[in-house]
Amino acid sequence: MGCNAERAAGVLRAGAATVAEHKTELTELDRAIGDADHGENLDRGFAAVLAALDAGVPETPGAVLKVAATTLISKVGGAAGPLYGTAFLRAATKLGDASELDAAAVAAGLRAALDGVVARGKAEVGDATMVDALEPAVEAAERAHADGENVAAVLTAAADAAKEGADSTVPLTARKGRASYLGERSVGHADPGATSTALLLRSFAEASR
Amino acid sequence: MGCNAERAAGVLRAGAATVAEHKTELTELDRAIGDADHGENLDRGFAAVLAALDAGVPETPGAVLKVAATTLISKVGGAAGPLYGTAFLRAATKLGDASELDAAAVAAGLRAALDGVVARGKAEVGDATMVDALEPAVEAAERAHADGENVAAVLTAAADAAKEGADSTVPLTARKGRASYLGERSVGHADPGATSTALLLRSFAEASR
Amino acid sequence: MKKIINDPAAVVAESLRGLEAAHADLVRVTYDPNHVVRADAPVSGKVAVISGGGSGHEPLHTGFVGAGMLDAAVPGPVFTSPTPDAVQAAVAATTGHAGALLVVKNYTGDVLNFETAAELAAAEGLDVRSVVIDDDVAVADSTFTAGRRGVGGTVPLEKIVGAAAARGDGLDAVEALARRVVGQVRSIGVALSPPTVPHAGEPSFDLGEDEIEFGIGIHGEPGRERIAAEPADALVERMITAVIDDLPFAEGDDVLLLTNSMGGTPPMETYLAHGIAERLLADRGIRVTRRLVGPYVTSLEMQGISLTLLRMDDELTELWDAPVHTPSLRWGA
Amino acid sequence: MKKIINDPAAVVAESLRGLEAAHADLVRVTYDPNHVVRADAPVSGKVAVISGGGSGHEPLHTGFVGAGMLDAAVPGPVFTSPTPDAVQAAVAATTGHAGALLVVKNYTGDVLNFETAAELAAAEGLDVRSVVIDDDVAVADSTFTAGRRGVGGTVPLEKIVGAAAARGDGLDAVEALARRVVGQVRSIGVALSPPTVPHAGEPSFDLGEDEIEFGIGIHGEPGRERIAAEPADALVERMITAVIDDLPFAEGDDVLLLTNSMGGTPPMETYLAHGIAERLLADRGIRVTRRLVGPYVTSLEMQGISLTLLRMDDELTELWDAPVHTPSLRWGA
Ligand SMILES: Nc1ncnc2c1ncn2[C@@H]1O[C@H](COP(=O)(O)OP(=O)(O)O)[C@@H](O)[C@H]1O
Ligand SMILES: Nc1ncnc2c1ncn2[C@@H]1O[C@H](COP(=O)(O)OP(=O)(O)O)[C@@H](O)[C@H]1O
Ligand SMILES: [Mg+2]
Ligand SMILES: [Mg+2]
Ligand SMILES: [Mg+2]
Ligand SMILES: [Mg+2]
Repeated sequence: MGCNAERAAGVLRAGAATVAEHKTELTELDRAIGDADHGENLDRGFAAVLAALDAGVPETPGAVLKVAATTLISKVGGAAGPLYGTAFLRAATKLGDASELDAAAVAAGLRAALDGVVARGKAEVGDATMVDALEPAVEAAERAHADGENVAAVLTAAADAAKEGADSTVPLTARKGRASYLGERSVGHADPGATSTALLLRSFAEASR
Repeated sequence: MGCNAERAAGVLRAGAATVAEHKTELTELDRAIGDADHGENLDRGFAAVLAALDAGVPETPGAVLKVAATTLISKVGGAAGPLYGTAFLRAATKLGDASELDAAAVAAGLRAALDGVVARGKAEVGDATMVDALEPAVEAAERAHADGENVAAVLTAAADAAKEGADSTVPLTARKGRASYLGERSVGHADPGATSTALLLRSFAEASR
Repeated sequence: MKKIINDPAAVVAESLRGLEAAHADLVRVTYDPNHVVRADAPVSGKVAVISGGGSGHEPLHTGFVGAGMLDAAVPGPVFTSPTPDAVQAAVAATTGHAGALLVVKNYTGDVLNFETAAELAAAEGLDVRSVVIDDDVAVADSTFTAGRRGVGGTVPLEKIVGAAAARGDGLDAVEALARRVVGQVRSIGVALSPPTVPHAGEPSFDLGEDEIEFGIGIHGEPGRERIAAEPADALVERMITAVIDDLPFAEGDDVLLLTNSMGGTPPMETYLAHGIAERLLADRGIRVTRRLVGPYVTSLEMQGISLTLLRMDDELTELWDAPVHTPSLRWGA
Repeated sequence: MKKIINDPAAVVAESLRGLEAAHADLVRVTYDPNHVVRADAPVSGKVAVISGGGSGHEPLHTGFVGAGMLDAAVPGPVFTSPTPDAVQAAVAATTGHAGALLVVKNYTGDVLNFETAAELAAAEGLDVRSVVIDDDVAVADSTFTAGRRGVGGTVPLEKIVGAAAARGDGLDAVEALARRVVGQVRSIGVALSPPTVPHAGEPSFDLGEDEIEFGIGIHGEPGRERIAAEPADALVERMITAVIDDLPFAEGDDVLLLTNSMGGTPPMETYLAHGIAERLLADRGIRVTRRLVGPYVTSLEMQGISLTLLRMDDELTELWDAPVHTPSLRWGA
């Protein structure tokens, strides 16, 4: 079963709902090792994405992601805005103007998103950033696709790996973003961006079933 | 038994010791209905009086009180500084250059002090100020003197009445000084200046025994 | 209590050392008794404008010493009036045959100590007058209180009177102008948190997480009432109404609006409150022609703001606009 | 949390309304996306100097818009970088063929968002450069962190670069000057109490009654270490040593000293700290030739101070002294 523009919009709406629901939790994580705004920032952005999609869903999944990208870039701010914006923008570009996405496209889109985040933020796995969730997610998605899984299963594999990746940031010393100012004091806390990445992928997976 | 300059200085030293001992308590009273500095103000002043007396005790009790007066005026500040300063100054003037004080002089000195405070501060009994302690103290001193009591007994009578007068400020609404800004909220608190007046008179009485 | 201080007893003098180091071009500081005079004092032939009061309200008054404003400021201990000898020293350092005006905030301690100093100066043949400012509408002016307190209105008073003295007005004129300003300036303050006096070490009052002290004084003295915390729109409306109704200010009036931080309230909130006050005044047809926003009369680290309105006319506007060059107020120079 | 605000989500825009009302002669405010430009923008033929960042640090940057300093400021949400579209709007309102310099504090969010805006502006044929300031010595600059943060040094940087642009320097020269200033300015901050972000509603960190956060960032990010509360003499010595040792500053240097209140620390303590810093610098043979004392880079109501040293020379001194007329910094005008 493929994924058309309406489904893509539905997936983003689910992402927005998840962000709204976990807003306080994300901000709390950011309070511990950052500046207590990650949930607020993302929610401001995804609420705007919702509004943009309510105003009209574009023709293709790629175009839907592009709307999300430009909206996030202009509304989220902070570190996460340009990073998530770049992720969606690169994925949108990768998807081109296909009217339906298959599992291969989803895996390739995720890979493009990861490449964009790394190009901008220069973080590696182990720096305790969203990359720690996104990179294993991409790898899991690619494996699932190689195993012949469908879109929902690919996204579920990504979400599972992202969750594990986010959890793996807890014992790490942050080396990028605000949390890096804490040095060893960042140990013992999950990275907010990695956590939001895992939550978003989980909601995408569920909405794509 | 009269009171010479040395004894007068001893009486003031006892006052300084009392103020130092009750500094925190007086500041606490002032915190409740004023600006939390009465103990601090008085202690700064009386410490300076001590230093002045240590540098040399003048010849007469009146001159001793005059040193106290000018020191208090220049060191205490706030409302209490000019008021206590005036009180000691008027008492000093009243005592003139007598080398010994008797009970009559003490009673007259106290009356002059009260008149000075009232002239400056325009407070009446019932306004919840130091006048509520000083005025009954003066009256009690005059009665004791009329009854033929000696200096120590006159001062003891004054101290007893001052203590009662200070306590009587508790249920009053302050009408002068900072505490008056509180309106009815000043009810239920002893006036700091009345309390310090009572404490000083008690220490004078004890030191004059 | 956490403060950036050494010994609580030395806090005023040590803070003056910093003022002196930072503004040696503008002020000269003398210690014990503490007083701050303009670097070029005495200015010959000019009426000296002198103010003072307890410390802890900076920049009032020490930050306003300089050309076009105060000739001297006399900082007392924290929240405690300076003593007459300190005022006298400031008079001596600044006052010649043109005389001096003492600007005194209406607190029993300040009034008594400055009064004593004025008497002493008169005894030395100097023409020294006092004007008492009592602009705080929180306190009903009745025989049942020590009278209204002097608060935020002190800033425009000192600026305007300072400008008049700078342009060469004589003592009679300067004194009359001061009384005129006092007659048409009104203020109100609120506190969200208490100040802590260094030597006391404890907050001056307790305020619940949902309470605001409405009508606070600048020493943390309580005001009209304790109200429940409310949005800025409602709070500023309550404040501005109290001020307007008091004088009263009326439609068609031109006013100077001072939105003052009490110390702990940061610029973001102070400007936010200012914006609301401007809107409310416009709604009432009162024209804000001059304004000042920031921490000008503080109460240590107390969080809160005050609003001051001064009815303006051409003369006051000209004097307000005149050049001023002090550590904390500067324009035209 | 007690603040003088209405809706936490509206706090930045509502505060800007107050700024606009108070300083209509100096600045023009546009909302959504929020940006503040000087009233006479665009100034033809002049390099535009633009800065911005999260709100809550006022007067930085909005209070520094005006003649001789910034052409535009772009205030993001509280403690959150503005988005590229807002920066772009400020560029569009101020920038002509002379180009623009973006002054960016080194935070991942600011760098990424301003970088994106600069790319967009370049795509429209404008010559827009960025300089990143990272003066905070609290954070070791290594591959293990996002690098030093931009803090108090931003104020002299913006003043000096603004003066260079005002006297007609071209973009190459302005950019080179900016990099030179960045190379010789260093800062350190301490916090005695945390700030509370309005929409978060809770203090950004917990600090015991006897603890000081040494090396605090301006968003309440932690610094080098948590130390026991200590007297001002010891604390300021610890701070000044950290700053001096870093560049390092040396005997014989001329410096500008900025003693900055983080918002909740009142003038009394800020001046007190300033006095100590001046004394310690004199002891080390470092000559303070220019100074600024007060709340210039705040962190909401956080109590604390920061110290900034900039090594001065004749050119920087001349540019520092050049006239400036903004809401929060004004001289020679
Ligand atoms: N250089 C980077 N590369 C990848 N992710 C980053 C980088 N810097 C920060 N992040 C992510 O951004 C998150 C913080 O986002 P947010 O709180 O919205 O922004 P800010 O830190 O500007 O307030 C971090 O938890 C981290 O996952
Ligand atoms: N007008 C007055 N007449 C008599 N006593 C007064 C008057 N005003 C204030 N006082 C006394 O002064 C005391 C306060 O002294 P203090 O705290 O040292 O000064 P301040 O109020 O200036 O801080 C009050 O408790 C009261 O007894
Ligand atoms: Mg954050
Ligand atoms: Mg008192
Ligand atoms: Mg007092
Ligand atoms: Mg942020």
